[in-house]
Amino acid sequence: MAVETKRLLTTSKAISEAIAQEMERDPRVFVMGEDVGVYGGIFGATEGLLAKFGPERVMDTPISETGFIGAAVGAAISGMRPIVELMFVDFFGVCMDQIYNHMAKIHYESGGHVKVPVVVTTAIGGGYSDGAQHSQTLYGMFAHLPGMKIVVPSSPYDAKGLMISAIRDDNPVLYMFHKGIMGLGWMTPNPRATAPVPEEPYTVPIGKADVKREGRDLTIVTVSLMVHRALDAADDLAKDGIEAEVLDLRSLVPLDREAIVESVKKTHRLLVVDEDYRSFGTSGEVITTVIEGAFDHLDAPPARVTYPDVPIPYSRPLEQFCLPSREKIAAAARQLMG
Amino acid sequence: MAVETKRLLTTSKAISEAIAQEMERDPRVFVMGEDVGVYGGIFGATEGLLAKFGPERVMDTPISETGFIGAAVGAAISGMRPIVELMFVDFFGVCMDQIYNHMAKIHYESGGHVKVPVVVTTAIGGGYSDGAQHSQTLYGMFAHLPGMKIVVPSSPYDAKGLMISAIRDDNPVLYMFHKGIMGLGWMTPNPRATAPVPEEPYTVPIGKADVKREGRDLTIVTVSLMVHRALDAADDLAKDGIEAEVLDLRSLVPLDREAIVESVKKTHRLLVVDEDYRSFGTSGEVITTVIEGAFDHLDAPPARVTYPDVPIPYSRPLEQFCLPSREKIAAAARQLMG
Amino acid sequence: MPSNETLREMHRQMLRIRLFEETIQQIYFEGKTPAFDIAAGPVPGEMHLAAGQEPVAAGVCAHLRPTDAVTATHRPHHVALAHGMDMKKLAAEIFGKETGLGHGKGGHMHLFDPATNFGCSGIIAEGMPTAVGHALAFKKLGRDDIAVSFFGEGAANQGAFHESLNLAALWKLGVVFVCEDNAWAISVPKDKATAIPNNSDRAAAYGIPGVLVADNDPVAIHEAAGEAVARARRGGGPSLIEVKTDRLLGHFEGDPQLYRSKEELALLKERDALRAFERRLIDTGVLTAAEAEAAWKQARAEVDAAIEFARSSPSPEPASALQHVFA
Amino acid sequence: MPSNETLREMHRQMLRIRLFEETIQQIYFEGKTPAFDIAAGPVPGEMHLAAGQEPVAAGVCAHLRPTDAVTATHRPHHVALAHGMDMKKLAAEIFGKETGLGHGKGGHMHLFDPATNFGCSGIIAEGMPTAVGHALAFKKLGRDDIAVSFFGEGAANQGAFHESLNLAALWKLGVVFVCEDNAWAISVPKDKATAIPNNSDRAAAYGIPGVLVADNDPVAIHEAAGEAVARARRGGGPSLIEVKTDRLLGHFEGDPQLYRSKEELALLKERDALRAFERRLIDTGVLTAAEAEAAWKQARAEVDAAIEFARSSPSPEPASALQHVFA
Ligand SMILES: Cc1ncc(C[n+]2csc(CCOP(=O)(O)OP(=O)(O)O)c2C)c(N)n1
Ligand SMILES: Cc1ncc(C[n+]2csc(CCOP(=O)(O)OP(=O)(O)O)c2C)c(N)n1
Ligand SMILES: [Mg+2]
Ligand SMILES: [Mg+2]
Repeated sequence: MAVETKRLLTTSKAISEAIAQEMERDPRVFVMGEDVGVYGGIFGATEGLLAKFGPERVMDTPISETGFIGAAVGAAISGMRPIVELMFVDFFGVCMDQIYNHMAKIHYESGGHVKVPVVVTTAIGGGYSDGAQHSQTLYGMFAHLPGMKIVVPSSPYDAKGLMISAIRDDNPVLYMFHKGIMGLGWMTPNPRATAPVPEEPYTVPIGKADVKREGRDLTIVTVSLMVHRALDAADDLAKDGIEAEVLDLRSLVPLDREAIVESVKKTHRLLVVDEDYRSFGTSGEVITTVIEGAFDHLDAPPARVTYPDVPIPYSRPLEQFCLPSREKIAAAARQLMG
Repeated sequence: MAVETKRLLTTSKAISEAIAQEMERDPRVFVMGEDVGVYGGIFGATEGLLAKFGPERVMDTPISETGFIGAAVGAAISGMRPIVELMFVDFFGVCMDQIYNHMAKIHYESGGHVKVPVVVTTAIGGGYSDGAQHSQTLYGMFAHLPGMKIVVPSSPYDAKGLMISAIRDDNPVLYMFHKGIMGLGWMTPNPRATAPVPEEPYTVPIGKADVKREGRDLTIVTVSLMVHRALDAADDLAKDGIEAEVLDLRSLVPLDREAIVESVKKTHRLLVVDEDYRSFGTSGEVITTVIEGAFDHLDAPPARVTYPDVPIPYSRPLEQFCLPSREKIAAAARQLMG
Repeated sequence: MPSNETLREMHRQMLRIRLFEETIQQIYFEGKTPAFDIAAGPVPGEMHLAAGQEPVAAGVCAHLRPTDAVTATHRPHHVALAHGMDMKKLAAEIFGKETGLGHGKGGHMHLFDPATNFGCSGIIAEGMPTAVGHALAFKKLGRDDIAVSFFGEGAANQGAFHESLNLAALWKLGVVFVCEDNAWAISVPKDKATAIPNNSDRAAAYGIPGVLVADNDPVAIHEAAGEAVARARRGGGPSLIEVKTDRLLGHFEGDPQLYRSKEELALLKERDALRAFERRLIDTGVLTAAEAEAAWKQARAEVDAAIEFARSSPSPEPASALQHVFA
Repeated sequence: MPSNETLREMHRQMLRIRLFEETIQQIYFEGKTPAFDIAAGPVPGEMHLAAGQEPVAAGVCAHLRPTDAVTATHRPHHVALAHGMDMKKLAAEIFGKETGLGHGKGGHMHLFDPATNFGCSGIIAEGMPTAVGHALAFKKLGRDDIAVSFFGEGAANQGAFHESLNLAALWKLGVVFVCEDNAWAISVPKDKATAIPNNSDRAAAYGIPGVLVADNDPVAIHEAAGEAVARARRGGGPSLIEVKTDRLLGHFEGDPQLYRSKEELALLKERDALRAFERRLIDTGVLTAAEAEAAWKQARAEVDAAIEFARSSPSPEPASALQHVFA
């Protein structure tokens, strides 16, 4: 048997490879967005695609998000399978009507007769001082609005498999990649952003959470870059004999409530880690899921470490004060253990 | 002592009276929006204002929500106190960037140096077959996004007092009135939409919940039209000897967590009733608030009756199937009582 | 000048639209009298009728095939019918029935019909980008189908108008943008909303043809649309057509229209384009009085059958509200 | 033709902007070498510099008072400084310090200065409606102050552009819209984004004057702006000015600019408007070489003092992140 060389890819390369493979497989797939062509996407998600597929299938757009995301909706209805990039999720407000009143609702309004297979890719997350309009995650807000699947990968492997699933899905999918997981040369280095990724196409199911670390003492539920922080914290906790299970939701819609409940039934304790704003969002929903499904199994009230309810400040000490960190997660876990 | 005649007003008249009184008091206050002039606002919130104050202070606008809500932001920065109407909250997607990246964040980004005293009024809610793009409540989504106060009155009295507070507040306030509480002649009659309202100006504090019915057995936390449904259900429950406390949050931001926790500490049971989409929203946040503040006081896991995670269907039987109702609330309360 | 056959076909379309909507209007008030309750009756919710605007639908859609895409607005029936939507499925959707286009999930502002590639939106101007997308797909798929986007003059001040026209022009897409200028956006008159008198002049901002049809005349509309459709089909890019048309009724049913003068309303009634067109066809010998009468009868029968279908169809199962969120 | 004094003042503004930004550029890379890490160093985050676009800021702002409102974009320094923003507070904000305009909460894309009624936005075109609102307030308050909205040519395809121009024209507000056409929106060239060559032609869609300044020349800009500002001040309504200007650097610092040819970059450097303007002032005797040198020295001193102030200022207390959400 030959020794298998594991091919390492950054998340951004895993994503662009997934798109390239699907574009090869299916001529209906095309890419649109600002700077997705020569530039390869500001966060590299479309790198190399223009060279491979040409400007008809990799289209740079004007700064007209309502126009081109709406165009993706129309093109999807007429038989194409567009992938369309909203450069930063923070810009949603200029085009939310297309995303949410059109892309997400037409299938339902049509009684199931019209399909809208659009993938919207968008960059989320802060931590590098980009200020209040370029640093948010906002996945909790989108997850509140029915009609779109919401995918939030944390690793190169999941990123590729979820992208292929998203493209093949007949529903609108919002694919949210954190800048900090992309493995970009110009962001703070993140060893977890480069990892083995199979070359052949494969899928990771949308709506299935993944245990990224098994543990018996408490369950840490989180997504995206916070999975990395939680894993770091789990390492620290392990030194004190606390074994944290880290559950990576990977998708928020559909939400894998069963996986959350099962894990907490095992560990009896829940900590939610959420880079999104604290209130009226993901952390509350995960906690409520456990209250609804495992109330009698809880040894302590569930807790959350989240971004607070404030806009994102620019200055580094301010932003770092707000962000969940390895230390804050470990401290909250210790407190939860009593 | 003279017998006091209690003056009855509909909620819509209470709102327009509040605006008129503030416009008289403060020349910086003005109103902008689609059909706020001759028409008096599609839901009557600005009725009579044009006749009283003229077209310079009650301005009909083009259909350009980004333009005129953004103009309200600019006008507020330069010293005015605009009230601006987004006709239906469902239209937020065409102007959310102004609401959320600008109106809600500028004060913070400026380090507190710039004030943005804008009141955005908007109609919420369904139940009359207006379909997926004209029937939503969405308050949970807005409450997730820091920087705006969110007001959701349920009664004529609160509506007037909260409107005056909103106008005098130096912060952006999103004032969300449910069509079903306005007392409009063309909506399904609602006896609770007409009630005594003092003529003189008064304020109701933003951020203070209100016990609309006292009870000892369980706490029903809700807002807006669902307060009416909860009160109806509480009447039914009382016949079975179950005394429900109905807590009307009135504002979602700031959220009166203390009032929620205090009530549940007394009743030991929580039911949240929410016309907004079920997941990632208000119901989860209220439940989490109780988990964080009164976990050891709970005699049963908190429960929620909400709109499900589906777009709003047009057909009456479909929509009614989705909406929380008196019956569903009473049934959930009974189940919660064990 | 359109052929006599086309003229008769436009006449037929206009009157079946008119009859359909007049009937819906009557039914709309069933269960809503004496006290008007928008939630009551067989047809609840808002109801936007297009009486007076039939010439636009008939004149433009005469050039279209079922595989051409059409996007419309909150006021969609005239366009939907002229583009060939099944009247029964339309009526059933308006009644919220299981047999409706969307099994009752959409309603009158959210009609989606794969058979005619028709869609509409209750959000002003936001149907326009979808039309751009249809045309983009056609180009990519090598089809010579086109997309037509109908919208009101009120919509022309919304950002989506600007973005859509720029994109379509930039990418030379086969889109015909049709502005139905009925002078009102609910209670706001055009001159209180639009900085210039004619939206067709805005075409220059995108380097595309802009055509003003100053009369609510099906023939003039047909002609302008013919050129625009042909240009779009042969890959010549988008056009903008503006028609000065009439909204004979309130913005929605129940609208007291306090903002409109009696004179205006009387004048509108008098110049009803459908009646005028019929008179003209008879006067010019395109249509005999008997043929006209027969056309009305035929339309009456079609409308009655559609309404009967809608009324007698079952309501959807309440729990089916939870279906069709995802495919 | 501007007075000699004005010419010298424009020169002075241009060079203090240039020096300020060159200095920020150097500092930006502190802590980011050898491995570029956007989060590292005294100035983290994105950094958009305006080298080449100083003529626009200097030419337009020469006509303004501190009580006039100015809204700018993600590339705001040149406009902020030309409109009179305190350089120390600006620098301190860019350093994220407590003494910055927003106590470090805003950063380089979110500068708000009540002293000069200045604001900017990182969201393309979304600063434009704010400018309309400032002008609306001035009209209501009976002030003859005006609002100036700066934006890139990329922004002119965004819906907010259209809505803002229509509103300002409709309400005859005192707004001057200034389009800085630097030919690029990040990596997307203008002709791949805009259906027509000149945005100034879009003024016709709103019935307002549209002026094209075809050269990146402070004098021509000053002249065009003078008329527009005067019209706005006297209640004559808005104007649209388009300037063909140059982006000498990358979109942001760290941009490899692979989308631009070497020839283009070389050409740009050669025709640097600041050097050209200085030469012209010296050649025409408006400025002596010695005066020019003194101006540079003075600017250098100002910039050094501002940077020193920023560097030596304290960072905000971490927990102050929770303040200023609400007034
Ligand atoms: C974005 C948005 N804003 C406001 C509305 C409310 N509204 C519905 S119809 C209408 C007037 C539309 O006028 P116009 O475009 O001229 O079409 P018409 O009704 O005359 O056919 C308005 C303001 C809406 N549906 N969407
Ligand atoms: C709504 C929105 N879309 C996209 C972006 C990302 N973005 C930032 S700057 C820029 C290019 C802007 O080009 P232009 O308006 O010409 O200004 P310039 O950078 O040339 O000064 C883009 C696309 C954004 N900030 N906001
Ligand atoms: Mg109209
Ligand atoms: Mg540019």
